Amino acid sequence: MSKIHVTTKVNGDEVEYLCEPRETLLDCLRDHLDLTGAKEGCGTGDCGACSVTMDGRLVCSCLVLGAEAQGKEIATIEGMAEDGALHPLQRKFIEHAALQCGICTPGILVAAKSLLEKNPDPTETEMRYWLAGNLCRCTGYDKIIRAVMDAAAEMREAS
Amino acid sequence: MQYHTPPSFEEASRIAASASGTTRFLAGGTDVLVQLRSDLVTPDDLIDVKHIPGVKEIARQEDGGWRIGVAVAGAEMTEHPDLGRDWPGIVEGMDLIGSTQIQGRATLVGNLCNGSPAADGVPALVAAGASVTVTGPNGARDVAVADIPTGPGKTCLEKGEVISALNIPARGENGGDAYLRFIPRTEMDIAVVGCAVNLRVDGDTITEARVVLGAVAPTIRAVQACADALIGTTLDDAALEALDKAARAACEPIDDKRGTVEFRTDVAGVLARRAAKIAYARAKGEQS
Amino acid sequence: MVQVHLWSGLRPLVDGREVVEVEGETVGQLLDNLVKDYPGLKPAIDKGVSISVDGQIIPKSRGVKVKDSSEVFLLQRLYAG
Amino acid sequence: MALDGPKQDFKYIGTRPERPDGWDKVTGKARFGADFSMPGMLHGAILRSPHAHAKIIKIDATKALALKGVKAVVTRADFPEGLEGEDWNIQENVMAGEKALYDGHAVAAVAATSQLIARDALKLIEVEYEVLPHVTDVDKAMAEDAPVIREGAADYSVPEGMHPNVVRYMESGRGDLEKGFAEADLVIEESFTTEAAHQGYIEPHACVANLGADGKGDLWCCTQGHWFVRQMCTAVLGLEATQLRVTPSEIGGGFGGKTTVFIDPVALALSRKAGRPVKLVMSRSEVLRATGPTASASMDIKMGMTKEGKITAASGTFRMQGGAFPGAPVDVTTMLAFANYDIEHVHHVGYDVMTNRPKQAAYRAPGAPMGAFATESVLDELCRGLGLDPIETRLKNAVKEGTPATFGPKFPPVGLIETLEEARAHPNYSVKLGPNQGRGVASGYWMNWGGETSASVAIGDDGSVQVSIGTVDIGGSRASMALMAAEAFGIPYENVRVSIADTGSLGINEPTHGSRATFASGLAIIEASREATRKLCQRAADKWGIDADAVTWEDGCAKPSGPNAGEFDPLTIAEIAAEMGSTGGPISGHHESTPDGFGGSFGTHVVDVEVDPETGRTTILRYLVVQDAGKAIHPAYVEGQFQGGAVQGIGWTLNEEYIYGEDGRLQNPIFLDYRVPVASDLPMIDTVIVEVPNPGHPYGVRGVGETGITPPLPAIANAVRDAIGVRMKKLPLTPPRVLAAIKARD
Repeated sequence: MSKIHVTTKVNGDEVEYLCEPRETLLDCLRDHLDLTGAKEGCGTGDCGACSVTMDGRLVCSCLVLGAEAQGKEIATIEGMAEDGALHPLQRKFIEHAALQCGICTPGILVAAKSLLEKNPDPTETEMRYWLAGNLCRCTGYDKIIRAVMDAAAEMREAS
Repeated sequence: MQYHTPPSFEEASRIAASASGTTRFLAGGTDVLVQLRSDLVTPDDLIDVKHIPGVKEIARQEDGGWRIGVAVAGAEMTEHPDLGRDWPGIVEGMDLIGSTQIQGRATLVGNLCNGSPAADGVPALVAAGASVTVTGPNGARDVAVADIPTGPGKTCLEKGEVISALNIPARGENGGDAYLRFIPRTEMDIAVVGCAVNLRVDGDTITEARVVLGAVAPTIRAVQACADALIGTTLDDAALEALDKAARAACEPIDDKRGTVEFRTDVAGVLARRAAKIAYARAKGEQS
Repeated sequence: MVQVHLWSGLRPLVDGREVVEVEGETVGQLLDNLVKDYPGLKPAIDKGVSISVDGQIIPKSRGVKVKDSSEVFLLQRLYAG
Repeated sequence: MALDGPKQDFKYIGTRPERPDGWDKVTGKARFGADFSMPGMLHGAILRSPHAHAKIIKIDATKALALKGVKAVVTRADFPEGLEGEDWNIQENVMAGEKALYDGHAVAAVAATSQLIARDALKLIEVEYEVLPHVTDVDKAMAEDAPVIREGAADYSVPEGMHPNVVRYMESGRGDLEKGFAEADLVIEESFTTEAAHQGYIEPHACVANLGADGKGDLWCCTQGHWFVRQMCTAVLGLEATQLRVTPSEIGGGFGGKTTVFIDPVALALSRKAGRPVKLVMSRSEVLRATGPTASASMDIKMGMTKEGKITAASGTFRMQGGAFPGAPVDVTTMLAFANYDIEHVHHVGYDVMTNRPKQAAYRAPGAPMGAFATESVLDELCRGLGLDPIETRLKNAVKEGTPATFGPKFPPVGLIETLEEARAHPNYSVKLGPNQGRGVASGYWMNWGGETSASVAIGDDGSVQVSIGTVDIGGSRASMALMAAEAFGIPYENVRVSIADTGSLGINEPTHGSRATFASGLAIIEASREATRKLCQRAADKWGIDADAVTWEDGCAKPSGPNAGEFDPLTIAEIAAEMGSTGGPISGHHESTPDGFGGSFGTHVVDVEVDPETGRTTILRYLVVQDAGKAIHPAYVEGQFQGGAVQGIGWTLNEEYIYGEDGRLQNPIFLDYRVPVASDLPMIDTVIVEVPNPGHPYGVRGVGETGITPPLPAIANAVRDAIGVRMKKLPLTPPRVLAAIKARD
């Protein structure tokens, strides 16, 4: 079984890896690039813990082949804080206690960021539906939704 | 597993035709990768069609119809400024599949090729009278979407055949469509029942109608008796009652982990009524 | 003597008694003396029981002090969740 | 064990600072179970039985071992023989012996140079099975003709003549039921069932094992309790306890399900055989098929009430299956079923029954929600039948300090009445409802836990404080621990660091379970801090040349205790710490105990629902949790526990269930069909924290983690009853069931 050589951009850095055709983008991020921020909660696209963006589009990295990343731009949780400063969403998640165990947090942050880029002023309902593919078993979502709303408000004010 | 990225459908078809083992086409991958991951299907050849020119395009045709590339993701359909104005039911059917993340990848054609009677994307396509272009070893042919699935997990596509485009007819005047499905949660489930309604009105009177049910039979089912219940009416209570009855009568569901025969039959009638009301309002321009 | 209340499933093991009396100044001594004085209770106590002393549930601390006037119940062995 | 009366005035306790691990958790840096790797590491995979019950005739791994990259295969033959009791149960569960006992039961495992090769190798292992008849339903498993899962598994308690699948029997109660029911104006008797629900943590079990042929090893894993892991793994593998060091990773949820082991001993066995580290990570379907969901239950409840609303008598029979092993939490179910109320005549009977399902594991308040569902549903029917308000009626019967509990002893101070009063006063309780809407109320209890606990504090040379605890942080507890240490030392929260020690660095600690971490580790930290401040005072006394008794510790400083002690400027913790080396050496404090003063926590929930009369789907409109926290150390995380518990309860009530086919196989082993609540299913979850101090904790803390999942099942069922006029007695309240009930009504 020959491996595939992939050149792609992750969080702005050009990277290369060799992958088996069967390996997912999530496998490649975690095992070949040591980016373990995206998590595998289900492997079937049902939990969202592996959320990343590919060419700006929110996807489950468990449902993308590593080989498909060729020539793409991938953004993961590891690229969300810039220059040592947390993204407003990250800050608000800590402030609002919007995480308990924290395993779903990277995926939810990536998904929430993608929402606010598309819609800076979402309603609570829009937020809940946008995040419906990100399971959280600890919080009951209440504080997550509050944190996203608060971050959105702060970002609107800042812009 | 061999991973292929052919530059054309002809080449994709050739690879598939000459393959000796299991072949799968990869567009959105939201079904193929799940099967791969769970060791249900490990293709010997996986043919990624996303490198073929035009597969990500949504194009209005000269006759007012639409041609949708096979790798267009659900989110791209939802975001399109005009498609949803013509065919809101088709767009909302696709939009109901999976999460935001799934929408970033999943395709209508993939949903169709999966052959599931519960596919959310398909009933509205059938109701719209959509067709697909199939490229195979003997060239291209057009096939009605309704004819593609032949049973749970099965399609009429022959070895070496690949769907190369989706064609949606022109909306025309005074038409409206809608799709509703029932799931236990608000998101993330497979349809227990689905129903698409596409109709046209003249004033208040329905002149054309198609009603298509999902997840209540081995394949997605267009129900003429439901259409007959609507045509010539103003969607009054009697018409809705007749529609409900016809929808129930058309059901041949199974009992499974997602629902019972009784439940699916009852809810098919409920959704038919609800979807018809939405489609009717849309046809009359009262609702977007 | 300390009065120890038994759950009803244990009563057939001690001729139907609801309460038995044993000597003991600690939970451990009570348990040891229960086994000695009422051998019928041995399988239950060997399998594990909890005890309550004046309303406080003691899953396993043998050293907790008991007075003759203490309210003592034997309880099913409890587990955390 | 009351140390001294709970403290009342606090400087740091009750504030909401940022959690110490927040930054790591929001940037993806935090390392969870599957995020570890080691040089030379192999990847493991486990072959699982496709049969619910089958004799294993032969396992042939020849072809698997011949696959390039495969380094080891283990089966039960690689584990020691002769284990007994729960050790044997665990060993049998992690690797099947003579029989596969449920769909998903491990039968062999492979270690290979990659995950893909390991998975490919599994397909090459040939297992010959003789399929046996199976049973997965608790009532069917007790029937005379049920297949026997294991002869001789029953303990002393089971009366003669019962089916061998009944492995424990319990009976408790007091008073005279006949008399009690005779005093009632209304007696209601109903039967209920609940299905097994999974803890549903988002992180699948994962570990990296490194075990040498010399019996020494290391294990990194996601667990609620690494000393439990050590005990279980060493017992199952025949190792000496302290030869295995277990280091917990960050843990991605547990809810009780990570208090035991499933893959860790297998990874260790593979590592020992291959002579290399081995990583094992479960897939989601493995988690659902082969780790512990909670038990399912079948229950008969009878309760009587006077027209004034006084409960006169109650009895319940609880039949629970916990899979192919003894251990369904029926003892807790029976104990807590009626525990909210002062009832003179009460009787409980419980059966622990084996079936061909995975070995149940603890799940948040294990055993309590099922019983509460049944009893609080009947109570609601009594209120309806007599035209009584559900909160007033509960207030009339609620237990308080001194009430004899239905399980025997008198209650210490508890807060049920306070939660009911707060619920009654909350605006949610008076919102006007529309058509097809209904309101439900229910209360619930969890008795909490102490458990073996050991903690240390050490003063840094700049006066900051290092806290080492043995209870893993599953929901933000490091923040609470740091707050308690800050309070005890009188130093800023930011000056306290909390780390979770591995098994080689601290005495034994029970897991983060039983709602014990903040109570027990907190208590140990406060006591350890007090020991350290005594030493700090001693250093100051030595410096000032006065007696240590004449020095007090206040606001992070040693001070003379009064004018008679002499005139000295206070010495700060930093000043004393700076001279530690030359004044007697490092300063630390330590505390270890098995504290018993855990006070139970009561909660009352109020929920409004709307039921679609045409589809039977239930929507949660608003939800209120009121619960007694004793003292909320970090209120935001207390609210989080309330909200999370409520939502897990909502899932269990509405959609979550284990669905077994006729073939005994689990039909829904992925999150697509094992339907946990998603964000769009829910409203905000309103909370009220009640604080009735627990006299058994220096700051009054009660555990809060578990109670919150107990009231939702009946509260929602009661709300649905209110909305549709039909009592639902079978969980979950799936739309097909609710619609069928509505149709039967009409």
